[in-house]
Amino acid sequence: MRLLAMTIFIALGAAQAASQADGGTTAWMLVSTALVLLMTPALAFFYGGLVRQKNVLNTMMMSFAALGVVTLVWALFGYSLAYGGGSRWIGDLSMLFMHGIDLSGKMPALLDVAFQGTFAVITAALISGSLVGRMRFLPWLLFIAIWTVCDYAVLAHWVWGPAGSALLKDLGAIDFAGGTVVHINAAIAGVVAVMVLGPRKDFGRLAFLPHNIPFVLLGAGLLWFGWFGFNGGSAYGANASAALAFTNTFLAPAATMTVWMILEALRGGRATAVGAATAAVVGLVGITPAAGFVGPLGALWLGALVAFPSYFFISIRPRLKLDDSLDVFGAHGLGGMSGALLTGVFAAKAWGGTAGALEGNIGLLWVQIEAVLAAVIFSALMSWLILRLLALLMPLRAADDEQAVGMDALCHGEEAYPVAEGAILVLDRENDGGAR
Amino acid sequence: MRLLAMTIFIALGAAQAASQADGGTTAWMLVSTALVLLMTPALAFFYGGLVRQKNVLNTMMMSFAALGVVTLVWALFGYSLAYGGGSRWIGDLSMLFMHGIDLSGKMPALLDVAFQGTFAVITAALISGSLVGRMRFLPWLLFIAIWTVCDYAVLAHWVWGPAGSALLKDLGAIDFAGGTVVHINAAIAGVVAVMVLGPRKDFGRLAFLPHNIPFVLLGAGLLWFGWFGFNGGSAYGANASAALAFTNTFLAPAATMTVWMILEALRGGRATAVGAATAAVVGLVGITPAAGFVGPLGALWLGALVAFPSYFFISIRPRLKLDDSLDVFGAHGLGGMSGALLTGVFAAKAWGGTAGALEGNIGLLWVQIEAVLAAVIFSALMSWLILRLLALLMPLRAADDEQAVGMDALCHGEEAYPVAEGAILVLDRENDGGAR
Amino acid sequence: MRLLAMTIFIALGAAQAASQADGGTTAWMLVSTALVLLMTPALAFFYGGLVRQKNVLNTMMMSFAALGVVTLVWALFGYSLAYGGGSRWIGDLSMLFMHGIDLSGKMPALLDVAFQGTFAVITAALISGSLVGRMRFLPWLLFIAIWTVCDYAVLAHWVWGPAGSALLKDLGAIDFAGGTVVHINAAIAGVVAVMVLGPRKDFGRLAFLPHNIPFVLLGAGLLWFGWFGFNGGSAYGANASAALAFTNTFLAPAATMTVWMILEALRGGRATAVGAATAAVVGLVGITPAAGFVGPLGALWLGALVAFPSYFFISIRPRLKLDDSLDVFGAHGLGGMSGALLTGVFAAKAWGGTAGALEGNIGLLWVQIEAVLAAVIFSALMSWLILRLLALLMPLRAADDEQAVGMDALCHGEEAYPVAEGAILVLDRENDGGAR
Amino acid sequence: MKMIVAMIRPEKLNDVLESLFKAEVRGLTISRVQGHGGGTERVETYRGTTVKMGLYDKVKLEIGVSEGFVETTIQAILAAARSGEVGDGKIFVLPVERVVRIRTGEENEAAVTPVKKPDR
Amino acid sequence: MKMIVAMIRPEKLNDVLESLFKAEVRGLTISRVQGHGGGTERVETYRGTTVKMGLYDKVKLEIGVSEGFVETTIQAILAAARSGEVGDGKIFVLPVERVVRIRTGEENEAAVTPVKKPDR
Amino acid sequence: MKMIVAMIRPEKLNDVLESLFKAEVRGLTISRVQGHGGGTERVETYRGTTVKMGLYDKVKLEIGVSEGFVETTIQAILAAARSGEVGDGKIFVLPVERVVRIRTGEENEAAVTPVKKPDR
Ligand SMILES: Nc1ncnc2c1ncn2[C@@H]1O[C@H](COP(=O)(O)OP(=O)(O)O)[C@@H](O)[C@H]1O
Ligand SMILES: Nc1ncnc2c1ncn2[C@@H]1O[C@H](COP(=O)(O)OP(=O)(O)O)[C@@H](O)[C@H]1O
Ligand SMILES: Nc1ncnc2c1ncn2[C@@H]1O[C@H](COP(=O)(O)OP(=O)(O)O)[C@@H](O)[C@H]1O
Repeated sequence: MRLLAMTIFIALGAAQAASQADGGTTAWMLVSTALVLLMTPALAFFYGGLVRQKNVLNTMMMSFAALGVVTLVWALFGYSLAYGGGSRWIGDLSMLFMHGIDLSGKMPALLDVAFQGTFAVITAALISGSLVGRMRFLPWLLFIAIWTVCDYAVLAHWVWGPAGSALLKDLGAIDFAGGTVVHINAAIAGVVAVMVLGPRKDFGRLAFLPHNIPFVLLGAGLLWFGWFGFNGGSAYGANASAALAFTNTFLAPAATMTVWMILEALRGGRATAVGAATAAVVGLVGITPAAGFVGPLGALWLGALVAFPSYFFISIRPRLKLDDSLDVFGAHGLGGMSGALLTGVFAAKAWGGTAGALEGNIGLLWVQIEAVLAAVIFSALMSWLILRLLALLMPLRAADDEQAVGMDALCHGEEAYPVAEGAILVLDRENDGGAR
Repeated sequence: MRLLAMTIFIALGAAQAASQADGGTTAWMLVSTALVLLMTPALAFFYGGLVRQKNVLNTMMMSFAALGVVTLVWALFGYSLAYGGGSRWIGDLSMLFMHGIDLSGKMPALLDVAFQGTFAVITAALISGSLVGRMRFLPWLLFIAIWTVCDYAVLAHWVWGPAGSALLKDLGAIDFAGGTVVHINAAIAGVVAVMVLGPRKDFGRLAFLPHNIPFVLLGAGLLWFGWFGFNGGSAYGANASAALAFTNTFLAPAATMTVWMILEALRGGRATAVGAATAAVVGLVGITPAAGFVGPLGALWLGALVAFPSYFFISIRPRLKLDDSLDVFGAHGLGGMSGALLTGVFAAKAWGGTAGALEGNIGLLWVQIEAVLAAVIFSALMSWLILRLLALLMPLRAADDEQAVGMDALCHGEEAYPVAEGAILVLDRENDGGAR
Repeated sequence: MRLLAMTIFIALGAAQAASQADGGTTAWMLVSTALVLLMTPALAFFYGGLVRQKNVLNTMMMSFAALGVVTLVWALFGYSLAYGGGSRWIGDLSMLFMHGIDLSGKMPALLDVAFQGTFAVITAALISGSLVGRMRFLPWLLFIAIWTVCDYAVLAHWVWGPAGSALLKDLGAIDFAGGTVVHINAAIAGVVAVMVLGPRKDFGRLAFLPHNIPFVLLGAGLLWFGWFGFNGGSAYGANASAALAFTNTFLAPAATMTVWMILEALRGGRATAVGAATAAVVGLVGITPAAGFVGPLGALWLGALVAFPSYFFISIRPRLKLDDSLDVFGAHGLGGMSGALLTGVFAAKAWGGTAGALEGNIGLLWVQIEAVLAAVIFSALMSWLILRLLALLMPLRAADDEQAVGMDALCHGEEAYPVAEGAILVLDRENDGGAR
Repeated sequence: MKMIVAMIRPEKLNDVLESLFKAEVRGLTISRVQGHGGGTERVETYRGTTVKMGLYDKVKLEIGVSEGFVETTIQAILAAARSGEVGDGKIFVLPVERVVRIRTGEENEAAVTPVKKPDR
Repeated sequence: MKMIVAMIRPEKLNDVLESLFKAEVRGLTISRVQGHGGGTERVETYRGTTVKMGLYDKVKLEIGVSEGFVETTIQAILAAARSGEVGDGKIFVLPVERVVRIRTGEENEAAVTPVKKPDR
Repeated sequence: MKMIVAMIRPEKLNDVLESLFKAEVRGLTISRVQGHGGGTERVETYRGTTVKMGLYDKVKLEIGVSEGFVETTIQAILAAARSGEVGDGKIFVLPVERVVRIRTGEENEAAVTPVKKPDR
């Protein structure tokens, strides 16, 4: 009822400001928002192809459901906490329930709720890659809802909050499109969650192979496509900065993919499709913080260099105790960190960035390291806290025999590729009463 | 020959008007058109994943072929009938064969043929969901060709025709992006067609399960992406109205999906992937008529509320006699109707709409009800008429033993996932002479 | 090191020119570039669905890896050779390593490197359709890298180079979006490569069937979507020309698809899904050179007519000796040629083109024929040369028993749809030492 | 002990399963197979490639039963799987020398008597 | 009556089918299986996960024949399925006690004689 | 000669394979099947359509062995495939009259003795 009242109130109060919107800016930001939204289904396929057949729907739903749950908490609570003035540590509640956000401005203000909302959604979805095959669905939904408000919104405020009240921005750290907020943040949350939940049953004993590699390539292709909105849209206009960010988003992953294929060929003898898809994502992650701050050759170098840490880590990861199932840390964590640091190296004044280490400003590199550390520490603590609290309320992890049956049947009562033969139609709806 | 003559004539007559185009508007409308076009292949996957393996190609082709056939009749006949002045009941023939349509205007006029054409295509494709697994392909193609001209163009004229000669628009009914014309219209046509054709063989006796749920999620993801063009583009500009419609298209389905998952969890115990995908579509359908007329909180409420009728209807539908195979009525019909009515409730003057019931204008709600009823009655009668006439010319329905073999082999002479082993290459082309 | 030095140099030298960017133009060109990029993963699915299961990853990787390798050589070398002033025959080295390209201009100059880069990538990827199932991966990568520089960049210069120093443009030949440079060029390279490599093992003896036709439809749908950027973006602005090119890209394939389905129905009795997908691509290829030069009815006629040569050639191709495996010649070669010639017929002054044959200017038709011939001859010779040279260095073709195992296992050490059961996890990384 | 192997139409599987359950035959294994009988072929065309598909999808049942159940089982299958059209399939009865239930190590008759605990 | 079970290479299936048709052997059922013989393994790598694939795709034929056809059938398979490389597969001949044609209820010899009406 | 047919849990396949290899049993064929035993069913819902899934994924092993290997093989399977829960599966031993190695035409005992060259 209070919400309903609010609807009416806000509806009446909103100022019509159609005339101020700038066509080019608005057109590009509309497109960018749509592109970033598409990244979440894309990720569902990237991740879904990498898991075993019995877990594919659950894996996809961990992303897909974020479009529902995270969007809601973001629009109602997160946006205000991230972008409201508040303090250096956190925004305020002035825009709770989107209060006071209208359509004024060169880019209509309300659109920013959507644009930034798609970032919040994909960030939550990214975490799932660490946890597939064992985390129950209800605690997952609760986790990402709480995490979006308590972790993501806070870190977003530190990096992108209003100048003067944004912890890391005010420090001088630069992050064009969210390497810290999105990728490092999600990866650390993933690793922490793996520690809390433990590895999948049979991890290290059986081989867990992808069930559909074309889906992985589909996901990677759509992610790349969507990432043009992620990085290009972060220029907040159809301008030179967007063009630079866009072109770098085209060049850097190309370099990463080429280097990755060479590494694979030199070591294993064969360039793999899963490897190429992974490399594209790593390159995209790497260029994210740098996109509008480095020149195109800088982007190529950055892309080539970020391949190394991720490649070697992912190669040895299955031999570690850590069951970060789909290598969120290797791809997004290390990719995000190397990207953030290399942004400090390659950032070029003439291309719109602060001067970086290569232009003699070693200081920027230090600031970038500080920002990365701050994000890592905050994300680790906050994610751990949320999960431990949730664990008090309900079991987070599916039991071993439930994992054996598969998360699709367990959590969703479905199979990905059902075969109707042998299935008996039940017309009187019964309660299935099964475990979930 | 006459057409050829016309080509030359029109070509010569066209005025070059490049200079008038507004960059932002044109850019966004180009993008929107592309996005709406993508919805048809997206729908092919949404529907194709939901059917059994032996019918997947036929299901996809029912959408895909609409891109050919409906586009043609729309450009040649439909556009003029819908957007020509004419009377309140139907447009005129002044733009037959795109006669006189040039590139003048802030948005080049010709582009509107394409933009509106993608709507006509997806509407026809939507109907197929009711009919998969039993309707022959040739009558399907004829049906959608005739229906686009005789039903869709007429209803489009009523709702979007030139002010002063558009039946429902002049009544005061509002429909931002086509809830009535597209969704209610297609759903009613689907239901009527089911009545004419009858249920599939074995309906109510065997379980018909989806064969590929990841395809359903892919389709839903791409539909959502494309819907930003559907709703956002209906603002006909990169302006505040587009930003509002876009943001609402992001928010409403999120609410629907969340509510749907809760309903499923409360009743069956598990939130399903097919359910989440369906919910997203229902939310998108629901917000369609309201997108540019309600505020963001209104959109959330609307999204949450449209979940209910569709959810409960779809839950019981398999127990009805009506074999609306992929729930076009449940998703698009009920979603469209609740959306249209809730538009009458939540429409807010300050956000660009007429005042709705919540702002004290109960009248709008009545007008919306009238518009829905008009659409339902017209669509039912016209769809029934076309199908009965077609049935005089040819059998509409595949025989039971043909259905058992599957529509892919029957109508297209193909299987979706062929296994070449055991297939014997025939180099001398023979006539297969099989039934079709 | 030299490159690194250059990075810094160029970074410092770049002029900031943000203020000149035109919003509408830039927004549309950003979108167009993203759309064309998406065409390469789309092609991977179009092609990947058409091959047998044991070759799907290799087929997809032939496209996907082009996003890495071709992007690099294009940005570093190709762009300068294509768009630098130079002579009529080839550009110069003034923009090597993107030297001197900044963000100035209504459309920021650097963005053109990306926009044109996506064309170079898809062109290389197109060739792979002729070669799937037998070409080794390393020579493929080397081939497309060299070919992009020595063939593609040269032909691009002839057609799109700076006026006054572009061989075919100066001749008066018109090619709106690259029928000659992209489609004819790729198809001829494919045919030549088939001659050099020979047919697949068992060609003409066993039936090679597609393994996943929904993937073919997905690829076709995404290709169509992306093609709006390909053709619409070639107007280099969000203007009337873009709207015309866009609308024609919507209309022509619709006509092609309808004609194709009728041809199939008349001959074989059934309209196939693979046929409809192929038809859409043929129509898109056909309209490519004409998109911004013909009126909408001209586009419909052109679309309808290009169906014929491609349809009949593809129908008989399996009976020829030529194992152009996925009909690159039939679809892109013949489609491109008929499109180029029909551009000479339907081009209309009033719609922005030169007057064509229908407007009395038979001369244009001759020029178009000359341009096609020039492209065919150059592409054939250059492609042949590169392949013969590569063949001196390494075997291009997989041995018969390697083909029997499949290219996925051979070249990538992966299967597309792995089944983990029966797979033994190896924790101590061993060198596999297998052939590749 | 006998092993009854039956190839049937996929669309009849549910009926056959029901019929078997009614006949108290519980343990069985099914697999998706393709069969060729005496009939005509289906023609498919993929671009210019025309192929004859001589194989039809069938389902194979394997049912290990003790002697006394052989006739019951065959009758149950016959009753439910027959459509009367060519392609209905065949039933083969093979001798079995020994049966072992993996869970318990029980042999022969004991091994094919079902228990009432949940299967997973 | 005998059941001839043969595991062969998938790429030889068409040749074997042709060879069997020439030998007038009509009824048969095939299934996709995976086999392990005496040989080496293929190594695959998915990200850091390296696996040995010890199993190769094979096709299994099941052919119920009357006594007189056993030798013909075996020879037809041998002639068409042999490549000479390890992995060609095996043929097993199992006794069958009874055969029933579901469509007609005919038993044994009568049940394996093909008819000429279309199979579906 | 005997044909040992075993239905086991898919997740036990690797263990069983290992166990068989240790027991020097080399040649075998596996296929993915679905089985029904004596237990309860899983319920799934697709939109309003609720279905009972009575069938569980299993793997079928077919192993042709000479008489002397029968016991070893059975024991190897039992040791590795048992979980103790309902659904562990069954082993059937069928008589085989003749075995032919396709590659060489060798028969019976000789046909099931593995060679050391690479399988493909
Ligand atoms: N001799 C046989 N051996 C193995 N399987 C057979 C045999 N004959 C028939 N089948 C199986 O039974 C199915 C139907 O057989 P078919 O001969 O077409 O029908 P009908 O028994 O009605 O004449 C075939 O598709 C095949 O799977
Ligand atoms: N003893 C056996 N039992 C069941 N199947 C077998 C047996 N031996 C071989 N096979 C099947 O035959 C295939 C080829 O056998 P293999 O021993 O590799 O070849 P070869 O007979 O040429 O030595 C195997 O992949 C397997 O499917
Ligand atoms: N009589 C039988 N004939 C064929 N297969 C059987 C038979 N009984 C069991 N199976 C197979 O074994 C599997 C497990 O059997 P089940 O009876 O559930 O377990 P348990 O032997 O532990 O009681 C089944 O899923 C089925 O594949």
